[in-house]
Amino acid sequence: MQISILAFGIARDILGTSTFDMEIKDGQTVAEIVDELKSKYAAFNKLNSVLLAVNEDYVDDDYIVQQGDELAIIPPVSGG
Amino acid sequence: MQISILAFGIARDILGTSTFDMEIKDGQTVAEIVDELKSKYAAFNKLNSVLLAVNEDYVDDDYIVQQGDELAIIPPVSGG
Amino acid sequence: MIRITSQPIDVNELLDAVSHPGAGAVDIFVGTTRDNTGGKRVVKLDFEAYEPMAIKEIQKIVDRASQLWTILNYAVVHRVGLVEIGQKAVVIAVATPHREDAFLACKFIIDELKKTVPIWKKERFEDGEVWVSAHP
Amino acid sequence: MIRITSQPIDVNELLDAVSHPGAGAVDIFVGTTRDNTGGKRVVKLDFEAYEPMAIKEIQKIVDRASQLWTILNYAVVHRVGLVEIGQKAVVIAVATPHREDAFLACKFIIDELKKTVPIWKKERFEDGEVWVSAHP
Repeated sequence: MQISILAFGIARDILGTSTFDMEIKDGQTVAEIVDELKSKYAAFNKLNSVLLAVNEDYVDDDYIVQQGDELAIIPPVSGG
Repeated sequence: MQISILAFGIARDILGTSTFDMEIKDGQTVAEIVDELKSKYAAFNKLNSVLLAVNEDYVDDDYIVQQGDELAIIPPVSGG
Repeated sequence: MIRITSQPIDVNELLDAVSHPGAGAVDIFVGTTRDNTGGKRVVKLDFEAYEPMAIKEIQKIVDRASQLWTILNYAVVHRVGLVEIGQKAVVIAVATPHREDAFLACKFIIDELKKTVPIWKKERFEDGEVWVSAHP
Repeated sequence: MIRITSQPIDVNELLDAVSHPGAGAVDIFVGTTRDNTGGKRVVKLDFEAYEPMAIKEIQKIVDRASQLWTILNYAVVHRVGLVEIGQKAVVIAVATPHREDAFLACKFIIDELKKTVPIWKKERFEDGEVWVSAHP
Protein backbone atom coordinates (compact mmCIF):
# COMPACT_ATOMS: atom_id res chain seq x y z
CA MET A 1 0.00 0.00 0.00
CA GLN A 2 1.02 3.58 -0.42
CA ILE A 3 1.51 5.81 2.59
CA SER A 4 2.22 9.48 2.87
CA ILE A 5 5.20 10.62 4.92
CA LEU A 6 5.96 14.11 6.21
CA ALA A 7 9.55 15.20 6.69
CA PHE A 8 10.79 17.96 8.99
CA GLY A 9 14.04 19.74 9.78
CA ILE A 10 17.13 17.99 8.51
CA ALA A 11 14.99 15.08 7.24
CA ARG A 12 13.29 17.47 4.86
CA ASP A 13 16.69 18.75 3.72
CA ILE A 14 17.96 15.18 3.16
CA LEU A 15 14.91 14.18 1.16
CA GLY A 16 14.58 17.51 -0.61
CA THR A 17 10.85 17.54 0.08
CA SER A 18 8.51 18.00 3.01
CA THR A 19 6.11 15.27 1.97
CA PHE A 20 6.36 12.17 -0.18
CA ASP A 21 4.59 8.90 -0.81
CA MET A 22 6.18 5.52 -0.13
CA GLU A 23 5.11 2.02 -1.11
CA ILE A 24 5.14 -0.31 1.89
CA LYS A 25 4.21 -3.93 2.44
CA ASP A 26 1.30 -4.98 4.61
CA GLY A 27 2.40 -5.61 8.19
CA GLN A 28 5.46 -3.39 8.03
CA THR A 29 6.53 -1.79 11.29
CA VAL A 30 7.78 1.76 11.72
CA ALA A 31 11.23 0.34 12.59
CA GLU A 32 11.36 -1.44 9.26
CA ILE A 33 10.36 1.70 7.41
CA VAL A 34 13.07 3.67 9.22
CA ASP A 35 15.61 1.01 8.18
CA GLU A 36 14.43 1.29 4.60
CA LEU A 37 14.81 5.06 4.67
CA LYS A 38 18.31 4.70 6.13
CA SER A 39 19.35 2.30 3.39
CA LYS A 40 17.95 4.56 0.66
CA TYR A 41 19.31 7.80 2.13
CA ALA A 42 22.68 7.24 3.81
CA ALA A 43 22.58 10.69 5.45
CA PHE A 44 19.94 9.39 7.89
CA ASN A 45 22.54 7.05 9.40
CA LYS A 46 24.57 10.03 10.54
CA LEU A 47 21.76 11.53 12.63
CA ASN A 48 21.53 11.13 16.40
CA SER A 49 18.13 9.54 15.96
CA VAL A 50 15.40 9.03 13.40
CA LEU A 51 11.88 8.35 14.62
CA LEU A 52 8.64 7.89 12.78
CA ALA A 53 5.61 9.49 14.39
CA VAL A 54 2.20 8.10 13.49
CA ASN A 55 -0.88 10.28 13.49
CA GLU A 56 0.91 13.02 15.42
CA ASP A 57 2.08 10.71 18.16
CA TYR A 58 5.24 8.84 19.09
CA VAL A 59 4.77 5.08 18.69
CA ASP A 60 6.73 1.99 19.62
CA ASP A 61 9.19 0.51 17.12
CA ASP A 62 6.90 -2.46 16.50
CA TYR A 63 3.86 -0.38 15.54
CA ILE A 64 2.42 -1.82 12.32
CA VAL A 65 1.53 0.90 9.84
CA GLN A 66 -2.10 0.96 8.75
CA GLN A 67 -3.66 2.32 5.58
CA GLY A 68 -4.46 6.00 6.13
CA ASP A 69 -1.85 6.58 8.84
CA GLU A 70 -0.06 9.91 8.70
CA LEU A 71 3.63 9.22 9.16
CA ALA A 72 6.21 11.87 9.96
CA ILE A 73 9.98 11.59 10.10
CA ILE A 74 11.17 13.14 13.37
CA PRO A 75 14.89 13.89 13.41
CA PRO A 76 16.46 14.95 16.76
CA VAL A 77 14.32 17.79 18.14
CA SER A 78 15.89 21.09 19.16
CA GLY A 79 13.11 23.42 20.22
CA GLY A 80 13.18 25.76 23.19
CA MET B 1 22.82 61.55 73.69
CA GLN B 2 19.75 61.78 71.55
CA ILE B 3 19.29 59.51 68.58
CA SER B 4 16.65 59.42 65.90
CA ILE B 5 14.83 56.14 65.25
CA LEU B 6 12.68 55.21 62.25
CA ALA B 7 9.82 52.77 62.67
CA PHE B 8 8.26 50.64 59.94
CA GLY B 9 5.33 48.29 59.55
CA ILE B 10 3.84 47.05 62.77
CA ALA B 11 6.53 48.91 64.75
CA ARG B 12 5.18 52.17 63.38
CA ASP B 13 1.67 51.10 64.36
CA ILE B 14 2.80 50.19 67.90
CA LEU B 15 4.61 53.50 68.39
CA GLY B 16 2.03 55.56 66.55
CA THR B 17 4.76 57.38 64.64
CA SER B 18 7.24 56.65 61.87
CA THR B 19 10.09 58.54 63.52
CA PHE B 20 10.97 59.56 67.04
CA ASP B 21 13.92 60.65 69.14
CA MET B 22 15.24 58.61 72.04
CA GLU B 23 17.72 59.50 74.75
CA ILE B 24 20.40 56.83 75.09
CA LYS B 25 23.50 56.45 77.24
CA ASP B 26 27.00 56.45 75.77
CA GLY B 27 28.14 52.91 74.94
CA GLN B 28 24.66 51.46 74.60
CA THR B 29 24.32 48.54 72.21
CA VAL B 30 21.46 47.99 69.80
CA ALA B 31 20.43 44.94 71.86
CA GLU B 32 20.06 47.15 74.94
CA ILE B 33 17.98 49.67 73.02
CA VAL B 34 15.72 46.89 71.74
CA ASP B 35 15.27 45.68 75.34
CA GLU B 36 14.39 49.21 76.40
CA LEU B 37 11.81 49.49 73.62
CA LYS B 38 10.33 46.13 74.63
CA SER B 39 9.99 47.21 78.26
CA LYS B 40 8.38 50.52 77.27
CA TYR B 41 6.07 49.04 74.63
CA ALA B 42 4.87 45.58 75.65
CA ALA B 43 3.50 44.88 72.14
CA PHE B 44 7.07 44.48 70.85
CA ASN B 45 7.43 41.35 72.99
CA LYS B 46 4.72 39.64 70.97
CA LEU B 47 6.51 40.02 67.65
CA ASN B 48 8.50 37.21 66.03
CA SER B 49 11.54 39.44 66.05
CA VAL B 50 12.59 43.04 66.57
CA LEU B 51 15.86 44.20 65.02
CA LEU B 52 17.53 47.58 64.93
CA ALA B 53 19.20 48.47 61.66
CA VAL B 54 21.95 51.08 61.76
CA ASN B 55 22.63 53.33 58.78
CA GLU B 56 20.55 51.15 56.49
CA ASP B 57 22.35 47.96 57.43
CA TYR B 58 21.81 44.99 59.70
CA VAL B 59 24.29 45.05 62.60
CA ASP B 60 25.31 42.63 65.33
CA ASP B 61 23.55 42.78 68.69
CA ASP B 62 26.66 44.23 70.34
CA TYR B 63 26.98 47.17 67.94
CA ILE B 64 27.49 50.33 70.03
CA VAL B 65 25.36 53.19 68.81
CA GLN B 66 27.25 56.32 67.77
CA GLN B 67 26.13 59.92 67.63
CA GLY B 68 24.59 60.56 64.21
CA ASP B 69 23.63 56.94 63.53
CA GLU B 70 20.33 56.43 61.78
CA LEU B 71 18.49 53.68 63.61
CA ALA B 72 15.47 51.86 62.25
CA ILE B 73 13.21 49.34 63.95
CA ILE B 74 12.84 46.32 61.67
CA PRO B 75 9.91 44.08 62.60
CA PRO B 76 9.62 40.70 60.80
CA VAL B 77 9.85 41.40 57.08
CA SER B 78 7.18 40.13 54.68
CA GLY B 79 8.00 41.41 51.24
CA GLY B 80 7.75 39.43 48.05
CA MET C 1 -2.84 28.24 26.39
CA ILE C 2 -0.53 26.42 23.98
CA ARG C 3 0.48 28.19 20.81
CA ILE C 4 2.94 27.90 17.93
CA THR C 5 3.35 31.26 16.25
CA SER C 6 5.40 33.12 13.68
CA GLN C 7 4.74 36.40 15.51
CA PRO C 8 6.82 37.97 18.31
CA ILE C 9 5.70 36.82 21.75
CA ASP C 10 4.24 39.41 24.12
CA VAL C 11 5.05 38.42 27.69
CA ASN C 12 2.59 40.89 29.23
CA GLU C 13 -0.17 39.28 27.20
CA LEU C 14 0.81 35.81 28.46
CA LEU C 15 0.97 37.07 32.02
CA ASP C 16 -2.58 38.39 31.66
CA ALA C 17 -3.62 35.06 30.15
CA VAL C 18 -2.39 33.08 33.16
CA SER C 19 -3.61 35.53 35.80
CA HIS C 20 -5.70 33.87 38.50
CA PRO C 21 -6.99 35.35 41.76
CA GLY C 22 -5.66 32.35 43.70
CA ALA C 23 -2.19 32.63 42.22
CA GLY C 24 0.59 33.85 44.48
CA ALA C 25 3.33 33.19 41.97
CA VAL C 26 3.93 33.12 38.27
CA ASP C 27 7.19 31.86 36.92
CA ILE C 28 7.97 32.80 33.35
CA PHE C 29 10.74 31.17 31.40
CA VAL C 30 11.91 33.01 28.32
CA GLY C 31 14.24 31.21 25.95
CA THR C 32 16.02 33.78 23.81
CA THR C 33 18.20 33.30 20.77
CA ARG C 34 21.88 33.72 21.56
CA ASP C 35 24.52 35.38 19.42
CA ASN C 36 26.89 32.44 19.70
CA THR C 37 27.03 28.69 20.08
CA GLY C 38 30.27 27.18 21.29
CA GLY C 39 32.04 30.42 20.48
CA LYS C 40 30.80 30.57 16.88
CA ARG C 41 28.78 33.64 15.93
CA VAL C 42 25.14 32.94 15.13
CA VAL C 43 23.54 35.53 12.88
CA LYS C 44 20.03 34.17 12.71
CA LEU C 45 17.85 31.27 13.80
CA ASP C 46 15.10 29.47 12.08
CA PHE C 47 12.52 27.30 13.81
CA GLU C 48 10.33 24.71 12.22
CA ALA C 49 7.57 22.72 13.91
CA TYR C 50 5.33 19.78 13.19
CA GLU C 51 2.61 21.96 14.57
CA PRO C 52 -0.31 19.69 15.44
CA MET C 53 1.99 17.11 17.02
CA ALA C 54 4.01 19.81 18.81
CA ILE C 55 0.83 21.14 20.41
CA LYS C 56 -0.21 17.63 21.48
CA GLU C 57 3.22 16.88 22.94
CA ILE C 58 3.29 20.17 24.85
CA GLN C 59 -0.17 19.34 26.19
CA LYS C 60 1.11 15.97 27.44
CA ILE C 61 3.98 17.68 29.23
CA VAL C 62 1.66 20.20 30.87
CA ASP C 63 -0.67 17.38 31.91
CA ARG C 64 2.22 15.55 33.54
CA ALA C 65 3.32 18.74 35.28
CA SER C 66 -0.24 19.27 36.51
CA GLN C 67 -0.14 15.88 38.21
CA LEU C 68 3.07 16.80 40.00
CA TRP C 69 2.31 20.39 41.02
CA THR C 70 -0.67 22.67 41.61
CA ILE C 71 -0.96 24.63 38.37
CA LEU C 72 -3.76 27.18 38.22
CA ASN C 73 -3.00 28.40 34.74
CA TYR C 74 -0.31 28.07 32.12
CA ALA C 75 0.83 29.37 28.77
CA VAL C 76 3.38 27.81 26.44
CA VAL C 77 4.19 29.69 23.26
CA HIS C 78 6.89 28.77 20.75
CA ARG C 79 8.03 30.77 17.75
CA VAL C 80 8.50 29.30 14.29
CA GLY C 81 10.19 30.86 11.28
CA LEU C 82 13.05 33.31 11.35
CA VAL C 83 13.89 34.67 14.79
CA GLU C 84 16.41 37.48 15.19
CA ILE C 85 19.17 37.27 17.81
CA GLY C 86 17.96 38.28 21.27
CA GLN C 87 14.33 37.60 20.49
CA LYS C 88 12.09 35.23 22.41
CA ALA C 89 11.96 31.75 20.87
CA VAL C 90 9.83 30.21 23.62
CA VAL C 91 7.94 31.55 26.60
CA ILE C 92 6.45 29.39 29.35
CA ALA C 93 4.34 30.93 32.10
CA VAL C 94 2.98 28.95 35.03
CA ALA C 95 0.71 30.37 37.72
CA THR C 96 0.57 28.54 41.04
CA PRO C 97 -0.62 29.30 44.57
CA HIS C 98 2.93 29.05 45.95
CA ARG C 99 6.23 29.86 44.30
CA GLU C 100 8.07 26.54 44.66
CA ASP C 101 5.55 24.89 42.33
CA ALA C 102 5.88 27.69 39.78
CA PHE C 103 9.66 27.26 39.49
CA LEU C 104 9.55 23.46 39.43
CA ALA C 105 6.72 23.21 36.92
CA CYS C 106 8.21 25.84 34.62
CA LYS C 107 11.61 24.14 34.64
CA PHE C 108 10.02 20.73 34.05
CA ILE C 109 8.05 22.02 31.07
CA ILE C 110 11.06 23.59 29.31
CA ASP C 111 13.30 20.58 30.07
CA GLU C 112 10.74 18.13 28.64
CA LEU C 113 9.85 20.40 25.73
CA LYS C 114 13.46 20.28 24.61
CA LYS C 115 13.43 16.48 24.72
CA THR C 116 10.20 15.50 23.03
CA VAL C 117 8.39 18.31 21.22
CA PRO C 118 8.83 18.15 17.43
CA ILE C 119 10.37 21.56 16.87
CA TRP C 120 13.67 22.05 15.11
CA LYS C 121 16.17 24.89 15.24
CA LYS C 122 18.51 25.80 12.44
CA GLU C 123 21.40 28.06 13.36
CA ARG C 124 22.71 30.28 10.62
CA PHE C 125 26.33 31.32 10.78
CA GLU C 126 28.16 33.67 8.46
CA ASP C 127 29.59 30.67 6.62
CA GLY C 128 26.74 28.19 6.68
CA GLU C 129 23.98 26.69 8.76
CA VAL C 130 23.30 23.68 10.91
CA TRP C 131 20.29 21.86 12.33
CA VAL C 132 20.95 21.89 16.06
CA SER C 133 21.38 18.48 17.77
CA ALA C 134 20.94 16.57 14.51
CA HIS C 135 24.43 15.07 14.50
CA PRO C 136 26.61 13.58 17.25
CA MET D 1 18.15 47.35 37.88
CA ILE D 2 16.74 47.48 41.41
CA ARG D 3 13.65 49.56 42.02
CA ILE D 4 11.00 50.18 44.67
CA THR D 5 7.93 51.70 43.08
CA SER D 6 4.34 52.66 43.76
CA GLN D 7 3.49 52.17 40.08
CA PRO D 8 2.32 48.96 38.37
CA ILE D 9 5.21 46.84 37.12
CA ASP D 10 5.55 46.32 33.36
CA VAL D 11 7.11 42.91 32.72
CA ASN D 12 7.85 43.64 29.06
CA GLU D 13 9.83 46.68 30.13
CA LEU D 14 11.87 44.58 32.58
CA LEU D 15 12.47 41.94 29.97
CA ASP D 16 13.83 44.63 27.64
CA ALA D 17 15.95 45.95 30.49
CA VAL D 18 17.65 42.58 31.05
CA SER D 19 18.03 41.67 27.38
CA HIS D 20 21.56 40.65 26.45
CA PRO D 21 22.86 39.17 23.19
CA GLY D 22 24.67 36.40 25.10
CA ALA D 23 21.57 35.42 27.08
CA GLY D 24 19.94 32.13 26.20
CA ALA D 25 17.47 32.26 29.06
CA VAL D 26 15.58 34.70 31.18
CA ASP D 27 13.64 33.53 34.16
CA ILE D 28 11.06 35.93 35.49
CA PHE D 29 9.43 35.44 38.85
CA VAL D 30 6.23 37.36 39.44
CA GLY D 31 4.82 37.48 42.94
CA THR D 32 1.15 38.36 42.74
CA THR D 33 -1.27 39.26 45.51
CA ARG D 34 -3.62 36.41 46.32
CA ASP D 35 -7.29 36.64 47.19
CA ASN D 36 -6.92 34.52 50.30
CA THR D 37 -4.53 33.58 53.05
CA GLY D 38 -5.20 30.40 54.96
CA GLY D 39 -8.74 30.41 53.59
CA LYS D 40 -9.52 33.97 54.72
CA ARG D 41 -10.51 36.43 51.98
CA VAL D 42 -8.00 39.21 51.40
CA VAL D 43 -9.50 42.32 49.84
CA LYS D 44 -6.37 44.44 49.51
CA LEU D 45 -2.69 44.53 50.30
CA ASP D 46 -0.46 47.30 51.37
CA PHE D 47 3.32 47.24 51.12
CA GLU D 48 5.72 49.46 52.98
CA ALA D 49 9.49 49.58 52.55
CA TYR D 50 12.50 51.11 54.22
CA GLU D 51 13.51 52.07 50.74
CA PRO D 52 17.22 52.90 50.84
CA MET D 53 17.95 49.87 53.02
CA ALA D 54 15.69 47.64 50.91
CA ILE D 55 17.63 48.59 47.79
CA LYS D 56 20.95 47.91 49.52
CA GLU D 57 19.76 44.52 50.80
CA ILE D 58 18.47 43.50 47.38
CA GLN D 59 21.83 44.52 45.91
CA LYS D 60 23.60 42.28 48.44
CA ILE D 61 21.40 39.34 47.44
CA VAL D 62 22.04 39.91 43.75
CA ASP D 63 25.78 40.16 44.43
CA ARG D 64 25.69 36.83 46.26
CA ALA D 65 23.71 35.28 43.41
CA SER D 66 26.24 36.64 40.92
CA GLN D 67 29.01 34.77 42.73
CA LEU D 68 27.06 31.52 42.49
CA TRP D 69 25.76 31.74 38.92
CA THR D 70 26.55 33.49 35.66
CA ILE D 71 24.16 36.44 35.61
CA LEU D 72 24.35 38.67 32.55
CA ASN D 73 21.63 41.07 33.61
CA TYR D 74 18.96 41.35 36.28
CA ALA D 75 16.00 43.40 37.38
CA VAL D 76 14.31 43.35 40.78
CA VAL D 77 11.29 45.58 41.22
CA HIS D 78 9.01 45.67 44.28
CA ARG D 79 5.76 47.57 44.69
CA VAL D 80 4.92 49.70 47.68
CA GLY D 81 1.59 51.19 48.66
CA LEU D 82 -1.80 49.71 47.93
CA VAL D 83 -1.78 46.75 45.56
CA GLU D 84 -5.02 45.28 44.27
CA ILE D 85 -5.64 41.51 44.28
CA GLY D 86 -4.01 39.77 41.34
CA GLN D 87 -1.50 42.53 40.71
CA LYS D 88 2.25 42.11 40.68
CA ALA D 89 3.87 42.85 44.04
CA VAL D 90 7.36 41.84 43.00
CA VAL D 91 9.04 40.93 39.73
CA ILE D 92 12.51 39.43 39.43
CA ALA D 93 14.11 38.88 36.03
CA VAL D 94 17.45 37.18 35.56
CA ALA D 95 19.19 36.73 32.21
CA THR D 96 21.82 34.01 31.94
CA PRO D 97 23.62 32.16 29.14
CA HIS D 98 21.98 28.84 30.13
CA ARG D 99 18.62 28.16 31.70
CA GLU D 100 19.63 26.26 34.85
CA ASP D 101 21.34 29.38 36.19
CA ALA D 102 18.32 31.54 35.43
CA PHE D 103 15.96 29.34 37.47
CA LEU D 104 18.38 28.89 40.37
CA ALA D 105 19.36 32.55 40.60
CA CYS D 106 15.77 33.76 40.33
CA LYS D 107 14.60 31.37 43.04
CA PHE D 108 17.53 32.32 45.26
CA ILE D 109 16.77 36.03 44.92
CA ILE D 110 13.07 35.73 45.81
CA ASP D 111 13.79 33.31 48.69
CA GLU D 112 16.41 35.63 50.19
CA LEU D 113 14.36 38.76 49.50
CA LYS D 114 11.58 37.34 51.64
CA LYS D 115 14.01 36.72 54.50
CA THR D 116 16.05 39.89 54.73
CA VAL D 117 14.74 42.81 52.70
CA PRO D 118 12.97 45.44 54.85
CA ILE D 119 9.59 45.41 53.15
CA TRP D 120 6.36 44.76 55.00
CA LYS D 121 3.01 43.52 53.79
CA LYS D 122 -0.29 44.35 55.45
CA GLU D 123 -3.20 42.17 54.45
CA ARG D 124 -6.61 43.78 54.62
CA PHE D 125 -9.60 41.55 55.27
CA GLU D 126 -13.23 42.52 55.35
CA ASP D 127 -13.08 42.59 59.16
CA GLY D 128 -9.62 43.98 59.84
CA GLU D 129 -6.00 43.88 58.84
CA VAL D 130 -2.77 42.19 59.81
CA TRP D 131 0.95 42.73 59.24
CA VAL D 132 2.05 39.45 57.69
CA SER D 133 4.60 37.37 59.64
CA ALA D 134 4.70 39.86 62.52
CA HIS D 135 3.32 37.46 65.10
CA PRO D 136 3.95 33.76 65.79
